[in-house]
Amino acid sequence: MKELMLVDAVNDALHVEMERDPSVLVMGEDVGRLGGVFRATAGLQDRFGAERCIDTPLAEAGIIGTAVGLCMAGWRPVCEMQYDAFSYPALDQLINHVGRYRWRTRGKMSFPLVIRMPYGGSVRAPELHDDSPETYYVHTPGVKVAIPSTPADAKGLLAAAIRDPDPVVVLEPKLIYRLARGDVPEGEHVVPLGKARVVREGSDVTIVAYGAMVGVAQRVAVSLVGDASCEVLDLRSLKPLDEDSLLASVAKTGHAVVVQEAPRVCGFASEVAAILAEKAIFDLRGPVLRVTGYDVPYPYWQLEDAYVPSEARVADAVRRVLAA
Amino acid sequence: MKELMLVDAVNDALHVEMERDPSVLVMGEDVGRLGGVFRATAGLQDRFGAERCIDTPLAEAGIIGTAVGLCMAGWRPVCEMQYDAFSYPALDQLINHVGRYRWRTRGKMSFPLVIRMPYGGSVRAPELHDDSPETYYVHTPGVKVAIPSTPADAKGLLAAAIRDPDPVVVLEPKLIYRLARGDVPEGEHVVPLGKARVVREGSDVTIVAYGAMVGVAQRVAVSLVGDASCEVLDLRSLKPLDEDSLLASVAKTGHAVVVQEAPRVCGFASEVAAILAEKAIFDLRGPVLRVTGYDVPYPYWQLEDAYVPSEARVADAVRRVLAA
Amino acid sequence: MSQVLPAEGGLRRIIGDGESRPDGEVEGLGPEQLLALFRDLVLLRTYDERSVIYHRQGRIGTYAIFWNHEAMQAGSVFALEERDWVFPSYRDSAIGLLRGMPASTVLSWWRGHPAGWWNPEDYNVASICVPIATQIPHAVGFAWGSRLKGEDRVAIVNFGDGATSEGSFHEGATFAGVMKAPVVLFCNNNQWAISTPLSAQTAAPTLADKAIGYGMPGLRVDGGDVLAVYEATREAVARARAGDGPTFIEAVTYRVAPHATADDPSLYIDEERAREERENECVGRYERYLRRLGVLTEEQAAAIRAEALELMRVGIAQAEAEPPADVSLVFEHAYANPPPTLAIDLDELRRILG
Amino acid sequence: MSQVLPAEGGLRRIIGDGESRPDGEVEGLGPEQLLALFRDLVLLRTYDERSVIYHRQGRIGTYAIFWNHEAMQAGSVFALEERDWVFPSYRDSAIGLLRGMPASTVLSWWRGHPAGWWNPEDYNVASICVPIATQIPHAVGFAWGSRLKGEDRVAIVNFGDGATSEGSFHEGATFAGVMKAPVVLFCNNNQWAISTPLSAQTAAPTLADKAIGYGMPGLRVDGGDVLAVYEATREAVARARAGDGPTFIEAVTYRVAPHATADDPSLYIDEERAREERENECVGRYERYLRRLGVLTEEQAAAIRAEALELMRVGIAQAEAEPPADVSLVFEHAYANPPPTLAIDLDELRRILG
Ligand SMILES: Cc1ncc(C[n+]2csc(CCOP(=O)(O)OP(=O)(O)O)c2C)c(N)n1
Ligand SMILES: Cc1ncc(C[n+]2csc(CCOP(=O)(O)OP(=O)(O)O)c2C)c(N)n1
Ligand SMILES: [Mg+2]
Ligand SMILES: [Mg+2]
Repeated sequence: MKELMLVDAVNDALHVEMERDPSVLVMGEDVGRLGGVFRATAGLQDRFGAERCIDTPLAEAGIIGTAVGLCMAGWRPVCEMQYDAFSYPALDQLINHVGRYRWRTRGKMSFPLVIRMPYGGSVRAPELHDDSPETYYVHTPGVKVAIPSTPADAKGLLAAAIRDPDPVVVLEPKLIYRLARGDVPEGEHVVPLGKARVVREGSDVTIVAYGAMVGVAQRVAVSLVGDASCEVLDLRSLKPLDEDSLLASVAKTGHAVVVQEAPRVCGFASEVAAILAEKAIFDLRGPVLRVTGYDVPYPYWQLEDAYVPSEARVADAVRRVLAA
Repeated sequence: MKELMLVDAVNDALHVEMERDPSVLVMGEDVGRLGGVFRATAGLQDRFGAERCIDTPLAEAGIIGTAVGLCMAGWRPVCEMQYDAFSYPALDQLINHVGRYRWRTRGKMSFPLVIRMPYGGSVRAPELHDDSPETYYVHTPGVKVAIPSTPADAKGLLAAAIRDPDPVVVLEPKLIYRLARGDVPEGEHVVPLGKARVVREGSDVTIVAYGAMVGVAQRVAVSLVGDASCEVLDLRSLKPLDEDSLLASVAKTGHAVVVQEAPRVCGFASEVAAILAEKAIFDLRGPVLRVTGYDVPYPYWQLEDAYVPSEARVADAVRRVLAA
Repeated sequence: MSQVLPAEGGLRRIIGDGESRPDGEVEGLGPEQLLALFRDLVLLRTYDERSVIYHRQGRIGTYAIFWNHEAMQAGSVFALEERDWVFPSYRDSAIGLLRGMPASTVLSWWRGHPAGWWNPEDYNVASICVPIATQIPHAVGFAWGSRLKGEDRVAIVNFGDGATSEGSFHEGATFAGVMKAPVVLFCNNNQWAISTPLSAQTAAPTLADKAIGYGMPGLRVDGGDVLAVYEATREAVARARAGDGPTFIEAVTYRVAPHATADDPSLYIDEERAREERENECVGRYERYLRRLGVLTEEQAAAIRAEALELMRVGIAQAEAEPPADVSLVFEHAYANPPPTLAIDLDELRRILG
Repeated sequence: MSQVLPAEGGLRRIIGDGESRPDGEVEGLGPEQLLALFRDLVLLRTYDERSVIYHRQGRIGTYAIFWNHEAMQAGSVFALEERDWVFPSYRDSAIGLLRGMPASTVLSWWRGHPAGWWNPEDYNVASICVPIATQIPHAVGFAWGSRLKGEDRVAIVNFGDGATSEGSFHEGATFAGVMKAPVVLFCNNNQWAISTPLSAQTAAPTLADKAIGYGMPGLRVDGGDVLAVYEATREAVARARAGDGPTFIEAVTYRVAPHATADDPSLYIDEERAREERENECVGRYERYLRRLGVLTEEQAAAIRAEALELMRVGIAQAEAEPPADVSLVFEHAYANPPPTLAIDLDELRRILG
């Protein structure tokens, strides 16, 4: 165990997995000499050479498109998208090929690529450095999605993604790249995809969250001690999703509040609510409330705190579901 | 009134709106000389000239990207994407610019462009001619989404989209381009966005659908007469969404089944279910069931009937919600 | 900075017109190979013509016709080693036949039957790519990745003139140049993208002129001249193998058939120009060349055609004999480790289908 | 098929080095204009240098430095008419100052305050574009659309060397060529995309060599020579106005400042090369030229600098005096006719914020 910041845990995972498997390579804009704009890939080019840690041209569709071909040549590419909103040029390759190619070969060829990127807001950045694009990824068949909220999970989920035979998108909450510190197992450390984590036990309401919103949920749970006993569930992986933990928690509490940074319509919070409306309808003793970003463009940063779900908004939702 | 096929109603709307407003132009791949691969734009180039009905290069991001600039020059471009799955290269322009540019100008400039495309499956076509991409569009802030299920609505919703000052994506169910026939008002005909249509009254369960799934829902409703009284609601527009009609119907029936062709996770059916779990929780007397495409690539066409929601699957869901 | 030849102006030709323009020869191609190439052409031509008939008979679905594109497909693949990979566009759906793929497989693809989905590693032929130009980065990544692994494999990717307008072409070509990928970008310039003429596609003087923007040589060849296509591709493949990077080949032809069985070219095509081209179509052109050379007899030609026809008869019979696909295939193969929901969905579907 | 000049090899230069290479002159530029151009350069330079300080003082957020890019920005805009439009990249955030935009507006943008979001029609300057190369199709569509409306408006779009690798560049340039759009594609080739050198970006001999692939002329100019930039742009603008279509301009310079305030170039940049460039930076180079020409005196230069500094003092003061943004702005302006849910969300938010 050593204490690491979340971004360093990502870097640690890349070192360990590249060491372990010579077919793993890292590619993206500025990942090599610079080590990435967030230093997530620092040291990899020195350690593994410029052929396994590649500074690519500035072309996201080219990065993911060539990564598909690299898979066919036997590589396991880990592609960095420099920021959330800059991953959109690659959506075409992701939807039409990354998620479909294995199926096209009737399972004969694997496409074990990983797309990792910093995502989410509250970092006082210029426009389009704040998106939460998980819906675009999780809605796409053939693609898995993991989102860590702690350094240990950042390492373990990324390792699982790299070892997974299917394409996995890993969204790293950039707000807590350096704010989240925690003990991280040294050497190999894998956190299986599809297992949620009960962050805090509670009996009145389940607050479902992922990424940077887990911290918000935790702080709300603490702030409401006495008024309400909140269970906080960190999904960790959106696809595969740990429905059992979700349903078990709501069966116990009878109430749910789901938190996400992304816009509301067709966000993952809607998926969680829909699952509850289908499979927990008779456990629910009140409405399922979603606390999300709004269905408007992510604002200039002087207003971003009013856009991103705040402790006040989450606490208000908890009170409302319990009052209903 | 004249009886038209759905695709001809689209063509009619384009003629009427281009006639009415000289700033409307049509652009896309093969929309000019050929009149579109489905003939939706037939006759426009002869009538309005090659400068207002433009055969573009084969470049979807270029089509939507230049359309943004055309708006800034005072045009109202109606862009055709030749097929659903071929619209993905333009998602980057759609998410980062089409949905955000008005906001960027603090409301001073409008981007009244329309993106229309044939969508949906069951047409016995090769791979990637069958997608239902509504989630990618409806999740995107600043963009509206309409989906007709009848010739009259195909004309009226497209006219509304063209006149709307905001960007609107119109998804046209290609399966019923020529199967759906119906009376269509001649001349100007506008169906406001955000008004759902009660296709059929019922008292036991509300079947929520849009596009080609409305027909499936109707046939199920008929087939269940005696066993269950089904209300069929055609959403017509996903954003803005007519929540009032949705909630009123479920308040009456107490049960809901939501049907969509798209994959389930984060599909629009999940959004509908989430709205019900939030705002109709105490009206619901059973689970909200989603009957959707599966979370796998849309299959080769010999298996597509097993993938697309069938009357059997919808009827089964209706029976299950009522039995619960 | 890689050495760049300026793109060629005129078209490379080997086959003469039997009159003023004399026949040339390709160094190193003996009679067997010349005949083998003819066999390839006839095979593709027969596949294509039969497919159009099968479509009319309702035995296959919509079909993208490649009549008069055979010289580009056969000539380019003939310049490859078995270990080299081909990344076809949907227009090149039957290119796998040149690698021993059964006709039934390709026919099954057009019949929308799972038997049409092959394992690329069985033939070194990637899946048919439907979204225009998107297979180009795949070929580039594959070639680059093979080189990184120290494997001597070249990739060729086939696409059309319209494809050169897509960002995917640009990004793929950009990576190819930077990574010095051993890849051949083979463009069939049939001058139409469905109904869109080349003049509405680009203002470039020639498509080969795009090559210099990626730091690679651009060759121009008569796409109806199978020997010229072969020779140009051989040159590009040699360059790739030598580690000198990618080459862009523009093969110029004219689309004389409908874009696909659903298309009506009378709405846009230049019938006059099409008629000319038809009279000079690539298979007949090569056959006359072989006759002039005295390498091919009536009988041989007839036998080769009969052989190809037989192969198609067997192919369609096998395709039609395929058992219906089981619904489990809706769910299989999407993931190596599927999310648990898929199995539940399959069970439910089976229950409903009874 | 448009007439295409092959891209130029050498770099166009007007300003000499005060030693061996003699000074040139730009026809039609009198003393006032030469001084006006100097004023523009100083204005941008002052904006940039003050911004770096404001950032250190925590008065603005992350900031993309454009030190030594001023000649490309000022020289190109100087060749436009007021009615012509500019489509800036984030690197050109202050280019609006050349159109009378208050410094407080641009400073507010970097402060993340709504006052930084202007109406493009007020200055004929489009919004700052953050996603690389995506503004290129906008400029092309605008130019094409203006021509369709019979309006005499040219558009210029500024982007970097890295941007030329994006599909958006390719598709925008392709449309520009086909539509003969009156647009100037102005590429600042500072040889770096953050830490990625041009050699890792493309294998093309020069970026100007990409132009022929779009059927447009490609010009190459010394990006540190404001007069050469002006003259080349004037030529391109004239071509556009005459209806002869787009031009690609590659302005070659070297990025001597960090990519942005958050960047640490010591990890990748060639300090030696950077030092050279710094000594020959574009504002000083032009000032020395004007001195040699006897058009600019010490006093004038000092006055112009003082003026610019004052403008920045006022600008930052105004920006800092902006009242905090009201939360209603989270919802306003996203739609002309917003979905009803937005108003409900705003009410709820107000209730919670109390
Ligand atoms: C990304 C994408 N957009 C549109 C289409 C629809 N489409 C199929 S073929 C075709 C024309 C292709 O023309 P070209 O590249 O010249 O190839 P050719 O058909 O002439 O062989 C188009 C637009 C597609 N398949 N993919
Ligand atoms: C689509 C996209 N991808 C990545 C980024 C992140 N990014 C910001 S600036 C930059 C480098 C741009 O280089 P260049 O085009 O040469 O312009 P310069 O910064 O040198 O002016 C990158 C990769 C972005 N803004 N947009
Ligand atoms: Mg073509
Ligand atoms: Mg640069």
